[in-house]
Amino acid sequence: MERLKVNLCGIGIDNPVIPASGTFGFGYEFAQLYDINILGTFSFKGTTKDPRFGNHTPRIAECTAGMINAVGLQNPGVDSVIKDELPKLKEVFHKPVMANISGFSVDDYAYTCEKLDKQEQVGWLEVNISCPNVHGGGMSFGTDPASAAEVTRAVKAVTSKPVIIKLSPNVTDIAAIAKACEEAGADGISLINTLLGMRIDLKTKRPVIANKMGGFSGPAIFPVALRMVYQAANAVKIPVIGMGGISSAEDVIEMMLAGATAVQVGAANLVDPFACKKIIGDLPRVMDKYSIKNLKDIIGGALNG
Amino acid sequence: MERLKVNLCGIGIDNPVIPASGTFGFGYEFAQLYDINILGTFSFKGTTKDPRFGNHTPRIAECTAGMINAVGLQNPGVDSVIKDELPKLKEVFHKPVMANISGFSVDDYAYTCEKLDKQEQVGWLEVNISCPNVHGGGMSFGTDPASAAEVTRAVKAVTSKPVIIKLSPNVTDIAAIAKACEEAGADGISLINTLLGMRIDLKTKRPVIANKMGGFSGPAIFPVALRMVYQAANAVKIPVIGMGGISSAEDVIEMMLAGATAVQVGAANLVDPFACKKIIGDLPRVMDKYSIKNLKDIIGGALNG
Amino acid sequence: MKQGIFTIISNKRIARNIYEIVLEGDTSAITAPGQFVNITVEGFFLRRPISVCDCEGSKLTLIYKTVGGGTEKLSSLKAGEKLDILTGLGNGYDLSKSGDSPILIGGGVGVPPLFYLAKKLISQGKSVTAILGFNTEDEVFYEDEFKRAGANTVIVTADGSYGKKGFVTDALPDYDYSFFYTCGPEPMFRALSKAVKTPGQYSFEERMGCGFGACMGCSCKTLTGNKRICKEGPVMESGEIIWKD
Amino acid sequence: MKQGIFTIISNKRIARNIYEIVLEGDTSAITAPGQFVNITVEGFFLRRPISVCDCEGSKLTLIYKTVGGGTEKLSSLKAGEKLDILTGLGNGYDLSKSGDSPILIGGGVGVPPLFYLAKKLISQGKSVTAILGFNTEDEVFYEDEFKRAGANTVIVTADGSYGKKGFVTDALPDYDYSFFYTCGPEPMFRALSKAVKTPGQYSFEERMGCGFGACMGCSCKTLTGNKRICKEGPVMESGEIIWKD
Repeated sequence: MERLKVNLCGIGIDNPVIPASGTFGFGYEFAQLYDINILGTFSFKGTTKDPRFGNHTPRIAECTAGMINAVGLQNPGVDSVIKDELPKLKEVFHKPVMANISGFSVDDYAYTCEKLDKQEQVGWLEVNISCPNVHGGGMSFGTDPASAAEVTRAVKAVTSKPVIIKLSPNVTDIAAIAKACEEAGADGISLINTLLGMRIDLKTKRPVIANKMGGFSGPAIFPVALRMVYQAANAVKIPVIGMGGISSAEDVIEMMLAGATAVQVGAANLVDPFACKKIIGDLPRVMDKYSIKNLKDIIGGALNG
Repeated sequence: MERLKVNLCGIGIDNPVIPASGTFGFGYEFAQLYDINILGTFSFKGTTKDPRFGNHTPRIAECTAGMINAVGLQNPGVDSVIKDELPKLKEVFHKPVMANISGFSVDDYAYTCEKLDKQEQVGWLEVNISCPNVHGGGMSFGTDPASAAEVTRAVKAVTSKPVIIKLSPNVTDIAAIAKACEEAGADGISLINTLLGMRIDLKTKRPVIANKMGGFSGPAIFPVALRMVYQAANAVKIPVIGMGGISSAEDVIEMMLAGATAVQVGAANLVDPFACKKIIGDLPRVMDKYSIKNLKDIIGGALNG
Repeated sequence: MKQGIFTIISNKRIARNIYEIVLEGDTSAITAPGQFVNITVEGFFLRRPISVCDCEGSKLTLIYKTVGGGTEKLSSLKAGEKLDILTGLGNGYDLSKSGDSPILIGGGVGVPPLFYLAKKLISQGKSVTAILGFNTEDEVFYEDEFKRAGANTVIVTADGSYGKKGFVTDALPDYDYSFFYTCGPEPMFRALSKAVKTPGQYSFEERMGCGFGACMGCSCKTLTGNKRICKEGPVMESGEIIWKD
Repeated sequence: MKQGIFTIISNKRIARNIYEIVLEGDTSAITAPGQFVNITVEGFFLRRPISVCDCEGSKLTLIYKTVGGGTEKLSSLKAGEKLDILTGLGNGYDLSKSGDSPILIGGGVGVPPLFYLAKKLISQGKSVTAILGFNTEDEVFYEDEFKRAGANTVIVTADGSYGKKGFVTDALPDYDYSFFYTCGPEPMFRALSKAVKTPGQYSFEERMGCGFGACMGCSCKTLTGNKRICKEGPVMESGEIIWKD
């Protein structure tokens, strides 16, 4: 449907709805429920250089209008993703997929991105810089403009496909991080990753999740996500993918008005496996309600000036 | 009731429940509904050196499980607060009240705090450092440890009563700000102030509130507040007042387990004017349910070790 | 102000996107026409402020327009369901200023508070004229109710599909009046402020946080100082209003 | 897995903090005892996973314990109300391994999935023994149902207030069995793992995000690799489990 199409870093997608990494696995569970080729694309499970089991359980806590997860980047490692997951994915998904990459050193990121960049199924590389920098005192790459730029440059140096840097919202000045990534050569940015949150169990008097803190997502964080997307889109010229609590076609439109070229849907997939299908189906009706002819025309519609 | 009592910076309070500044005015509206002397204390409307009308309207936007406000520190100014508001308050509230102070320069803070410190009704000075520093490029004092410490020192130099610094959550490292305030002589800290949030009106395609962005509060932000209180309480030895989305006795207990000596209740007062009365009434029953004898015994119960 | 649990007696559509809900509960805090109530709608954080359309004994009648999720949810509620409502909010209209022949000027969803006002004024023996403006025929409501209450009732529609064609200001010159009371959209207010021949009272709308004066979310400047629309308002004197253009 | 809207037929308390809810809807995705469903409870973000206690035609029976706000809300729902439910989640027990005389060992709220399992095994002509352990008399439920289904049913309570005094492991030595199936708290599992004389299957619990394998929230390590309790589980083979101490 023409009116839903947008262009994401030089690649046209049928609609701006993209399941977020870590909520859609490698697509198979959802492919059993509906034809996932209706999606703009999807961002697959965060992949690292080596296999990871992740954190101890419990990894999940519930919150008002949201949840906290501390999965800890469980994944089979980049070689197994290329050898086992991508061939399986090819059978159910026939569009360019967004590869999501995590790392714990600049070299990790470069190593994993270089390998995934060579896979023809991969359309974009989404680089998650919210991970702790083991050579940098454990602070997340995403909380420091210089570290964020360093990762961006290292990845760009060894890849040919669009590189989208996924930003952490747990920062004082999101615009400064976004600018640093743009100046370092990023083709796009995506935000927000989860907010750092916590719950305590009143019965045990201890944190609910084994890792104590975790990533807070869901409709509760939407106003923070929208604000940061707006600030980032005001600061950079490259495309911005907006995410954080999106669970309806109305949310998609609001996020695009704030400056998003496309959006990612995360936690909503976990509580309603058909969430993305429903959102895509609802978009034309909601666009009509608000007199929107083409989605691409509203990108950044609420930005200054 | 003995089991609810806590000690806040050397002043004993009957219970840890404190209506947050900006949601309780100067107490009269609520004094018409119930005897506000049942409260631990309350933090009155943010007061500045000069009178302020605040921002244009609309100043309010609704969110999932919360709201955004951009009132802009409307208040009659410190002289009128002392001359008009405090005498009226004296008739309905007979406990030490928490004075809440905002400013736009270090001198502003010192000037306003010095005047309020002399009022015998005032028990604590709560200094809101989330305001833009007009001499510092407009960045909030609360986003930089050095600025936060500078305000703390300036206020401590001209006051005798306990000084509680109210921290902004819109920072990368809340523990660093908390430590800076403690080292600068703060007697306590309170957090979190509102998260910066935004909503866009799909009909007008413009931000809902005139000021574009505003302070996001309500149950939605509780997991972020709890996490930051936990991080701050781990970083400092001075008392911490926890706030952010508290709307039940269970929330009070969870926040105290995270390290709060007392709590503030904000947005909940606006949607249920009897919220604090209900929370105080519910506390003994909920304490029994979780086998808690005295509230003061659970402060920081979930902290490391 | 009082907080009370009200039971829905009826909740029905009476015009396009316009619903009338009748509730049973403690209305003792409602002291004047022009006051409003603030309703908790399950699943929404803020209450929905709605002006009082009628109040008799324990029976409270409200009219609201479905403008979003909250009012749509409200319109789906059935008789017998309960609502948490704050009542007796705001100052309300001052009946003592009406004179013998007050005129009531309402626009769209601003009409409801004028109905309660009309009943009160008529019960005091005043001769009441009501000019009620709507966009088009299928948005018109409460004409019969105003007439039955004894008000000289004039309906105007912008497109002329019902009653007199035009705006309330087109009908106004046809009448003499001792004082005016109005509620409606601000563009109507601005036009009215240039057309009226007497002092009067305007009832304003604003996005509210609490509705009872605590949050300062709905403040406005007036010639008599800063006012909270939810507390010192929503009704303002014609002489104190600062018109934004 | 299927998403379906189910209608509540009944929802009643059957023991202390234990409720039985009977639902009507499309159960075609439920293929084995030991599977679970995931229920949306209005006002709560995550679904509530509950194991299948019985399933006949379009009739689905679940038993749950009220442990927090979500299950308390669920227990307040009335016949006729609707629920959004994901059905057919998890692998379920493997009946082909039972042998002629399987033993079913349940602890507290771990008992329900064993009822559906018992019915299926009995319908295949197996001789089924069920040892059901509870803390105390007023927590005991479904004894008659197991007996009526034809299972040799033994109740044990920790305090001896009903049935045999002690734990399920105290009753176990009295019986011979070809295979075991169990569901209950992990301390019971650990004790059982040292007491059983045959291979068997354990059904595990964990806090889940999605319940259908997407979020990796409930992963665990086994001797046969990492597994998602919601997808490759909740049922695991005795031989593959790595016991944490």
